[in-house]
Amino acid sequence: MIKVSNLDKSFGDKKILNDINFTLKSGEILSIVGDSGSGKTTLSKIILGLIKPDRGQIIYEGVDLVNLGKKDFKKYRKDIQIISQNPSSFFDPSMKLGRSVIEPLKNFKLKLDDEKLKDLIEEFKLDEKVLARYPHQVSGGEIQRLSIIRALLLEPKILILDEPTSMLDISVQAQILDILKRIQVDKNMSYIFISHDMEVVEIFSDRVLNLKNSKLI
Amino acid sequence: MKEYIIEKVKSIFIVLVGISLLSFLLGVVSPGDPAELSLSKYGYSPTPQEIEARRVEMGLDKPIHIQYINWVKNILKGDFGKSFSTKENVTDMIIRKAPVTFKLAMYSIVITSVFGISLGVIAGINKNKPIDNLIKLITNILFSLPTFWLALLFILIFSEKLGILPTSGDGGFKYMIMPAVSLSLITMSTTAMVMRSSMIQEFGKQYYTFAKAKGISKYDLYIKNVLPNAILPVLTILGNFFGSILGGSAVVETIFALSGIGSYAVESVFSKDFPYLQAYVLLTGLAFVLVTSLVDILIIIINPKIRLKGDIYE
Amino acid sequence: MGDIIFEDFNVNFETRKQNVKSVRDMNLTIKSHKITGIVGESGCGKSVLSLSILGLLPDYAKTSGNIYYDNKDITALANRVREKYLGREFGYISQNPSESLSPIRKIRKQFYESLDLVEKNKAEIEKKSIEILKELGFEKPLEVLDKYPFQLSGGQQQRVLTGIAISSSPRWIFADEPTKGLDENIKKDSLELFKKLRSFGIDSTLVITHDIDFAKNLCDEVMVMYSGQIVEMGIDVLDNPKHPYTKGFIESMPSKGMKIMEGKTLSPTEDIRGCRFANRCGCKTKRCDLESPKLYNYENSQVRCFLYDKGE
Amino acid sequence: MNKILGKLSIIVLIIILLVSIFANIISPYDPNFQDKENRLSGFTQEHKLGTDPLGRDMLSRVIYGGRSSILIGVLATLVSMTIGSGMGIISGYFGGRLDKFITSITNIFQALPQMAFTIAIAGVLGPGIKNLILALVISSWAGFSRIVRAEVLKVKEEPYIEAMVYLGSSDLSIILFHIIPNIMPNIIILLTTRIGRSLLSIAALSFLGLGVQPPNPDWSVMINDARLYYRSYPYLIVVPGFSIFITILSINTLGDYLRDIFDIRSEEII
Repeated sequence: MIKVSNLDKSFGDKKILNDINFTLKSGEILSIVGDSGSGKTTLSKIILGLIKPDRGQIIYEGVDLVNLGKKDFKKYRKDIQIISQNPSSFFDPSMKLGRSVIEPLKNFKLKLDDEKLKDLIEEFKLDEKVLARYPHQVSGGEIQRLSIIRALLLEPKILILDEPTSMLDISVQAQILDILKRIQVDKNMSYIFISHDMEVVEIFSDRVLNLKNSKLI
Repeated sequence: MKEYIIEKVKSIFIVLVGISLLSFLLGVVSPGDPAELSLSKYGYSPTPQEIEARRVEMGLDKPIHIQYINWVKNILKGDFGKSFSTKENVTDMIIRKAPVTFKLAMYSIVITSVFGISLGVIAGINKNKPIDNLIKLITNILFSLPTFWLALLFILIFSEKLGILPTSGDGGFKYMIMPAVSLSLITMSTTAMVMRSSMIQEFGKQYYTFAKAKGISKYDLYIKNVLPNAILPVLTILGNFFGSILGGSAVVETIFALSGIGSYAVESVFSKDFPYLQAYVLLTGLAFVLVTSLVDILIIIINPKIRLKGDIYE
Repeated sequence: MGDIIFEDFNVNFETRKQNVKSVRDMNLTIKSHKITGIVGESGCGKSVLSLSILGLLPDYAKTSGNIYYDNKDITALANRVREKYLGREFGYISQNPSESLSPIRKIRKQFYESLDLVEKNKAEIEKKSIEILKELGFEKPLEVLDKYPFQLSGGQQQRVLTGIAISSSPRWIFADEPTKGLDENIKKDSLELFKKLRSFGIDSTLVITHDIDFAKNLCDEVMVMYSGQIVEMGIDVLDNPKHPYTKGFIESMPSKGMKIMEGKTLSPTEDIRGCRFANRCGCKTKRCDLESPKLYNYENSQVRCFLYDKGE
Repeated sequence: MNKILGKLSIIVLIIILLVSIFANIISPYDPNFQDKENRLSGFTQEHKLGTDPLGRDMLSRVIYGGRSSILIGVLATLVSMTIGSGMGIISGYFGGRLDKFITSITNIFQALPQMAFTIAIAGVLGPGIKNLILALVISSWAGFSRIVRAEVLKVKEEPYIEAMVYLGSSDLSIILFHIIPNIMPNIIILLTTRIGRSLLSIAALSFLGLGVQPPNPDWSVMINDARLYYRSYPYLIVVPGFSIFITILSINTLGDYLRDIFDIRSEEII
């Protein structure tokens, strides 16, 4: 699916990522583990094209995403989405959740399929009422479900899961990971699962890469 | 730290160049011919030849950027030119008048900080209690009073009715009470409001709960733990208020007939004494920049996070 | 003596729009000379419960009922009197160590301030604080005292907080979510730290946590809290859970296979007649919707579930 | 408490506005009509609030007295806000060199004490409503820019703005749909407070003879006109001064009320 090679990134004197190489295969869940400060979030931002690496390549569908300009990148943007650890801060507090969830569709000139949204809401065991609420009015589990729905509406091929449950309660964590797993099987998606919790990683993923001292081992 | 200082010095330099440009431009857009204005006296109109000669003498025949450079060069030598109306050196006038304004500003900033901070602290500690509501009411009222009106009312009450304070002129401490108080009430009440809300903001933080749970005295809790944190935003604002006070002094000096740089600035507008007006704008700006920069330094000294960046316990 | 006894205790947070009932009809004894853990997920009311013992709830919290300590109803005391319990009787270790110290004061001042309650001699204070810090594993205590909080790591900050809390020798220590946000390896240190408290002469501790492993390894007695109520308490609750919620909660841990417990907690604004867990419960009967269960004795636990009602 | 005061202030402001708009209908006299027989009359049946040194009816002049200042104050603040917010948003959102440039310019305009700067500009430009507005705008736009920039920076740091990038939003739509709605409460409060403050500046300038010009019936001009007489006839300054005070007090109270509604700390915006 995606091949990352020789990735380096420093901020100031601090080397955050040092020669990162890995390949994500189609339909697999690849875990990347590491302590806080090992550059996990930086890595996901680079794959998303939010920051440029100092060196290295990210090959997706035969194209090196690193060297793409803003306009060219847009074509691939929708294919790679992310679910983050603090979902409530990933929704505009002044906007109702229902609007936030469908807003990205128009950015990619996609039509809203009401049936599909309804199905997703049902599948995620959400109450339709949450769409009429604001981010601070719903629980962490609910908003994380919505952020997954928001990403899925774009039909991405790759999901980066950046500690998607580390701010959630254990019972909610189990619920969310279960949903993610089901979707991955149903749609044959590829996940990059970033986590610090080895126990979760062992249950959830097919393959594990350890990011230590800014290197993969 | 070093980078921070270099950045800071750079931005101060840009600001200084900027305000000198603005002051210079004031002279450029001012109505009337400077050469003519500088020659005319009461009952005397200069001849065209005289004006032309003066124009060359003042360098007004040169391109505008050269004029600016010359103007700045003169200022750096301490020469702001000659007053159009009194024909005196502007520098001498400023030196004579500045101490009055300086004294007024100092009194006002002291009143602003002492009363503003204390009232704010008292109100914040007693949030939503009667004393807080009273302080809120008073500050809200003071905050909306036009300075010049208040000054006139003071004169009516304390000079006319009670006869305890002198109305005008420059004498000792007594002469400064009414001007300084009327000049500082708005800034004082704003300081109190900001101090209050800054205290309350700190009460919501975890360190406050922890400090309170330690069982320490109210004094230790509020004054030693909360106040130093809560006062940081207030310091910045006090720096800004120095500017408000410096500018507002023009009004107060006019009413109380204090011969400071502000009251003459108002006069200079009417007498078209633009060299003075330019000097006034530039120098008050300079003083303001100086004070706000000092406040920035003070905040760095108080806040160890910037000062000790990188010094971590292993 | 020294037990903390709740009697019909409630905490409400009333805002313009709603009334959040955080702690509901609490009747509970937290015994002294023990490490007690209150375990629960976010929003269950566990932190509010500990803050209400300390009297540190925010202004807009309304409480009813009583809390007895040493046979005195501490909720009836004047604020001035109640505040005297802080530091001297009740020590508190707050969550988020990185935000729990004043950011612009040196550790020294924040440490001494607390010791000052029990010791007036300056030299003695310094000696004692160095002793405590050494005991807590700092090799250079003097250097630590001269640091600002942001110059320490999360684990170090937590040790400093603990040192401050125990320095005035309170009878009780209350710790709020001590492992929240800490890296795995620091969590282990944290466990050691709390086990050590006894060696400082503090044997009554209440730990509020969502971390089941931490509670299991540390506590003599565990209380599980759900939606404002204690649903189960006893000495082997986490090894041998009885309440359907406790079971589901434990089974959703990754190490236990992450089994899913469906549904979500009832909103704290919602009042119902029956059991507050009934909407998610697999063992639900008719009775669960009609009647609110009490805590029933079963083996060596007390369980708030009709399954364990032997009709006593 | 704040709620009652807030609503009261709205009512007072509406009354002040209505009185100013319909001044020609309400006022008993032409504000510039000089009743030469009745100078400094004190409160009488014909002149409820007395007359001024030229025999003009005080009540009529007070009724007219808010017109020019309020109009100038509101206009000047709106213009400053538009310029300042625009600059602030561009500078805060795009960052980089543009930000450095705009910030430098704002710093320069903020480095001059506002009143001193306004006096100088008003003095150099000469009297007139347009010039007065211009002077106020030049000396106050930078304040808006600085605060709006800071607010934009705060919002921009929020993860949901970054999220909009990989969710495909353009800069323009991020600014329009996510930045502006989130800083709007602050801008509204800022606008309210600043209208109050520019009314104070206008009043001071008019009093100094640099703002609204006589014989225009204006509260501050009335106070200035009375400077030789007010010691013997305090009512000459009390009534117009009180009108300024009530207007500004209502605006500030409204600002407080809005702050409460939007739940915003006061030191963020002054």
